[in-house]
Amino acid sequence: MNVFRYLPTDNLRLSIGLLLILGLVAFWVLGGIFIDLDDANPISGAPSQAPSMKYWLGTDAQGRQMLPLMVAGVPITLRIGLIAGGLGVIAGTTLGFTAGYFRGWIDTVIRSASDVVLTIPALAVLVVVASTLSSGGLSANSMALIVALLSWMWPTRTIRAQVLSMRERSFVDMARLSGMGNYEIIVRELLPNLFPYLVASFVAAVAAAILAAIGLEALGLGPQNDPTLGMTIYWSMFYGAVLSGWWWWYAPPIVVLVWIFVALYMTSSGLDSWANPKLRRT
Amino acid sequence: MTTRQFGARLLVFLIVIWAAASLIFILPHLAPGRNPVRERLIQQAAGGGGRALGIEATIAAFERDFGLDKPLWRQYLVFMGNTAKLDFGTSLALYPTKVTTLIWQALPWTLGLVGVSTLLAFGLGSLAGALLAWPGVPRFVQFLFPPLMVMSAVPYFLLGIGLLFIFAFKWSWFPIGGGSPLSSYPEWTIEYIWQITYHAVLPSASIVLSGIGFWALGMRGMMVSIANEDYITLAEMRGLKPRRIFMQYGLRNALLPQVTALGLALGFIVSGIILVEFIFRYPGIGSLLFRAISAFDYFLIYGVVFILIVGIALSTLLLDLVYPLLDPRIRHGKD
Amino acid sequence: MAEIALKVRDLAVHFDTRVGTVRAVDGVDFDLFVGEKLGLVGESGSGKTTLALAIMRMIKSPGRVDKGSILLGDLDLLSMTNTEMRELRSSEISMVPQGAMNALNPVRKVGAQIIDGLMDHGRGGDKESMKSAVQDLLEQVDLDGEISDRYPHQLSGGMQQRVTIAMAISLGPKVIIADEPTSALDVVVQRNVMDTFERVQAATGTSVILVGHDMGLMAQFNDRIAVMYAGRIVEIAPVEEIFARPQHPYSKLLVSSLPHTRNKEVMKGIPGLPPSLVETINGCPFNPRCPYVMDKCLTQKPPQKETENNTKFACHLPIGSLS
Amino acid sequence: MSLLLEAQNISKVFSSGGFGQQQKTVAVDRVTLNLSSDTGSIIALAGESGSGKTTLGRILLGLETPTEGKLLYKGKDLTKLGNQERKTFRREVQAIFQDPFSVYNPFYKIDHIFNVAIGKYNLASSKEEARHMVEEAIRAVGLRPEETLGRYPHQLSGGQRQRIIVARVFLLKPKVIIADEPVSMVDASLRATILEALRELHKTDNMSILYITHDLNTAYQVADNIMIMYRGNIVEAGDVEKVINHPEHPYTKLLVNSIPTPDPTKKWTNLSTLSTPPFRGTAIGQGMCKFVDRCSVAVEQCKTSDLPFYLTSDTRRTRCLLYEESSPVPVDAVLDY
Repeated sequence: MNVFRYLPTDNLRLSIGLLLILGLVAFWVLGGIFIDLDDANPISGAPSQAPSMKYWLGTDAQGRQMLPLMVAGVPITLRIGLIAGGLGVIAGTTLGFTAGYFRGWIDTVIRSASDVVLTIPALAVLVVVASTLSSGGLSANSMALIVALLSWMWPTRTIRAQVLSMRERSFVDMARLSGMGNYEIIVRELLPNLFPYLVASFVAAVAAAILAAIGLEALGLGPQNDPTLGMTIYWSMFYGAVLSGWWWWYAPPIVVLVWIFVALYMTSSGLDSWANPKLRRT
Repeated sequence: MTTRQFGARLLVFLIVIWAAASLIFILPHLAPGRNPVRERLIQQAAGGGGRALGIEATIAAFERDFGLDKPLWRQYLVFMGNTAKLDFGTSLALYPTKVTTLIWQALPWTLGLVGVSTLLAFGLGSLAGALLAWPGVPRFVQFLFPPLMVMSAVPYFLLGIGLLFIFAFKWSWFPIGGGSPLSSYPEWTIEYIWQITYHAVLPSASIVLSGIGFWALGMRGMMVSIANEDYITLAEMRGLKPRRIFMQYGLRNALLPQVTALGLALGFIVSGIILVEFIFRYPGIGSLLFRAISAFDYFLIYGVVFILIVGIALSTLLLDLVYPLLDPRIRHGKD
Repeated sequence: MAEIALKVRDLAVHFDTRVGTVRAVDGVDFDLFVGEKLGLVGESGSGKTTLALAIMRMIKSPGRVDKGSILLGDLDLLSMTNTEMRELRSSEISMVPQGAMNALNPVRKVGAQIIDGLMDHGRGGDKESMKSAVQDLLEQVDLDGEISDRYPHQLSGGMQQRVTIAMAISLGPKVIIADEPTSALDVVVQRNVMDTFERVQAATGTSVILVGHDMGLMAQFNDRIAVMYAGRIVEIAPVEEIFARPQHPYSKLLVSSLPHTRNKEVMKGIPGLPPSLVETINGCPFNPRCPYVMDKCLTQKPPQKETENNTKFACHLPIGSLS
Repeated sequence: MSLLLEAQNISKVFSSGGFGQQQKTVAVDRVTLNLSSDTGSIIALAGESGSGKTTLGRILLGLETPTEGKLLYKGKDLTKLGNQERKTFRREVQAIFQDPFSVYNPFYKIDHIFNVAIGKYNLASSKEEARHMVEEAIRAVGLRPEETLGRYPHQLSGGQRQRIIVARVFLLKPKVIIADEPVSMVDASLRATILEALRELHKTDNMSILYITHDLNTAYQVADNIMIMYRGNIVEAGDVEKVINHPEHPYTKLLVNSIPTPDPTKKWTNLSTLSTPPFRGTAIGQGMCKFVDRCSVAVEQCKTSDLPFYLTSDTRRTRCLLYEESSPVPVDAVLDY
């Protein structure tokens, strides 16, 4: 495939991003092998212990050991992000292509809808949805679906802009003159060029979805029994970990989350700049 | 900006408000076979240890008072009427205080925090971004770029917790939360105002630090592309002073897309601020929303969310009205 | 011998790229006399725009001026400090840009942009004198004084280009370099703008270098024409000589390949590909495409020759062998 | 004479601007012309930028739908063609575009433009035959297959790329080619070679060519007939030598006089000698001569009459009141080429 002959070495940001993601996956896989995930359940260790040889990352007020909790929490948070981000990008790609390629009133509708919804504070709306649909907590999957509701706007905007600029290029007319129909033009002519942008939008959407998810969890609307990173932070705040000085309760989830966000940000902006020179160097 | 354009823009603003109100009205009825208000009343009654016997009657009375027994569309009209008067009913948890009074108490705190920190982040970030991109600027400025990039990826409230731990808990330079000393009584004295700012430092710092990164990156990208524009090359060729080219030719043009980006980012910023207020227990609308959620106080939740959406829609409207003043190409059409 | 306004000696500008050093300008010598209109002609990749930018000291990395000297009167532009050079731009030597449509700052009034130029060269003054200076300048380029309160997007392409001409003459420079000023304009508007440019040049007596590829325009505007190929001036001659008796094969092919409306005939292009500026060329760079190529052309650098009606050209062919 | 492509009273109006202000620009205004297959001629469509020549070209190609009027292909309305008929239309009416950089999809090698066409129109029964056809087409435009095929667009020069587009047309052997400014972005030296290649296609394969350009010099050299377009209307049409050497319409005169002739002995007439147009600054709309605000010989009547064509000689038509005494031809009279 022609697109893969570009080695990411000349793009520093992309390399750093990919390395960080690799680190995350390694943490998830190795953790799964070497750490007993049962220790993530309550009273599997003495409560509120500072990090020590026995409890590498210490334990929380209910006796959950932090390291296993992290190893159990990372996959769930990532899964929510991937599902919500994925759905968001799929919706964004279809809407972006329809608006950008077919223009006319459908473009005006999609464009103004995405701009208007974009300015609405997503968290506020998600709060209403989450709090109404379940007075208890949501399951991880339903959380992903709710977050997906408001993660299509940004991909729609960026992909529409790319399709609009690409569509004006004469090779689209040339394809039409060679007998291609609209859908074939989208798939064979436009899609391969926009592939790096689609991946970049996907990575950005995953980051945005995770941010929205931990936002809801931090407000207590997350899955009550799944040990996601956001919920760990919520419980630590709920039990006043800051005041009591149990920093090891909220420090690990924050560090892992920052790791995730920086990794995804570097990858998506690296992909963007890698996609640009290729297009410009026509 | 002709009156027709203004009218069209105002129409969009009203549509957004109407959509937000309808969304808030429809959502509770979406959940099949569940009436959140009824559940809340049962929960509250049972919580008090009282008998749940007579509860059905009280619920029926409650529903009659609030017209919840009428057909849906009539309820909708009543709801819309109240929302227009900004009357969201009474808070369930802090009965009988009105939702609106709670909101008016919390709103000034949030406006202060949002206003100051967003403008600060936008201003400093845009300037830093511009300096990063301009060829004439000394090299050391470039070292600013990597940290800014990393910070822009970190959400406000995670940064907030970090700051809280280091500056409040460990070194206790700043109070560990709250908007003003518990004992204080709000009055216009230097002492009280100083207290408010002293409490607001950490919350706004967490917003500004992450915000600066976001705005700097946006501005840097803009300035890099503007540096190659024909009008900048001609300005250099005409021997204009570097300072003038940077300010009146470069920065002045890069500001336009930056203001548009501000409009689009408002929703994102407010979402962040809700969480920051929760972490710092800052007495703004965010904490109010958090308390409303944990107490399942639906009317308060709907009121706060509606005010947030209206606030954002209002500020985007203002930004759209300000934008033509910045860009003559929109102010004066092609005549 | 008329007094010389600009003397360029052995100027070379190189670009370091991944594929090697591109010799965009490869040893150029010419003189520009006071009040003269010199045409600089060449196809894309001939280095004519790079030469113009080098004279204005506007070469940016990865480009660098490798060697040579540029004398404006007795000032050697290459040895000027950046601030000295900045002050010279517009006051002693100025440039009319190519792309008229966004050469002006879109968010600033036309009059204000002209005043910026005056102020930054110490020609500022009170509001009234500034305003009248702008009005007078605009009238000189056949524009209504009221334009100064308008924004660039409210002006047509032709009007915007006239504003850049007004800017170029605003401080009375000795030399104006115009880099294809009308290539983005329609032929009718181009005619009007060039007519104004010609009258302004005659009125101010400024020497002008007109860079371009439209031989018709070159014939109508210039006193002398320099033909550039692969970063070198292959021929420089009075405009009648270039069209009547071109000495260098490239000039001859360039003139003969011009479509014209005198009679219909089979049009002849110049065979072969444009020169690669990376490989070192010993001998004449035009040899792969030259119909008169000899062995000497492949190995030896062509010598400079001069005819009696002062055509200078660099070719191994004897003088007059093409006519 | 079987009419291949007929444009009947074609108009195209673009509206721009959001809710607030609707600006309507008439790009093409009631144009009627036919391109027939047997005589096969090269027609130039000349005009300044904004005259609507490119829009008219795109309408004839079926890439843009007209706001009014119909486009007939072999006598049948384009919109009512069956699938098979539409495919033959698509194949028989081809184009050469202006920008050699944007006409190739950067993702594929340049062979892509040949392979897609061969595949879609199944011009070859086997891979070898297809390869042979492509190589033959590349040689026909003076390029060597081994130097061009198998490469990415950014590895070839602008001139090479434009010639490969002509090679594609050679391969498809269409009936009509609409060349929209095919040489305006190519160096002068290569311009002649590409235009000669176009003329070769016309001679050997009898293709009708519509040569859209703003450069009257190349139009004079390449075309047999010419149509001058101004603000959506065709203002003059006829044999190219007569129209350019003895222009009749005031706009054509202005256009021809503005061309800088590459002959230093024939200097431009000094502009100040020309009189300023009497109706300068008049707002231009429908139902009037659109050149009235720039025409130095305009009269009051020009502002009110919706001018017909006047047949000034057997092949010449001009749309100007000066030629009122010639026999009028209705505005949408057919221009037969």
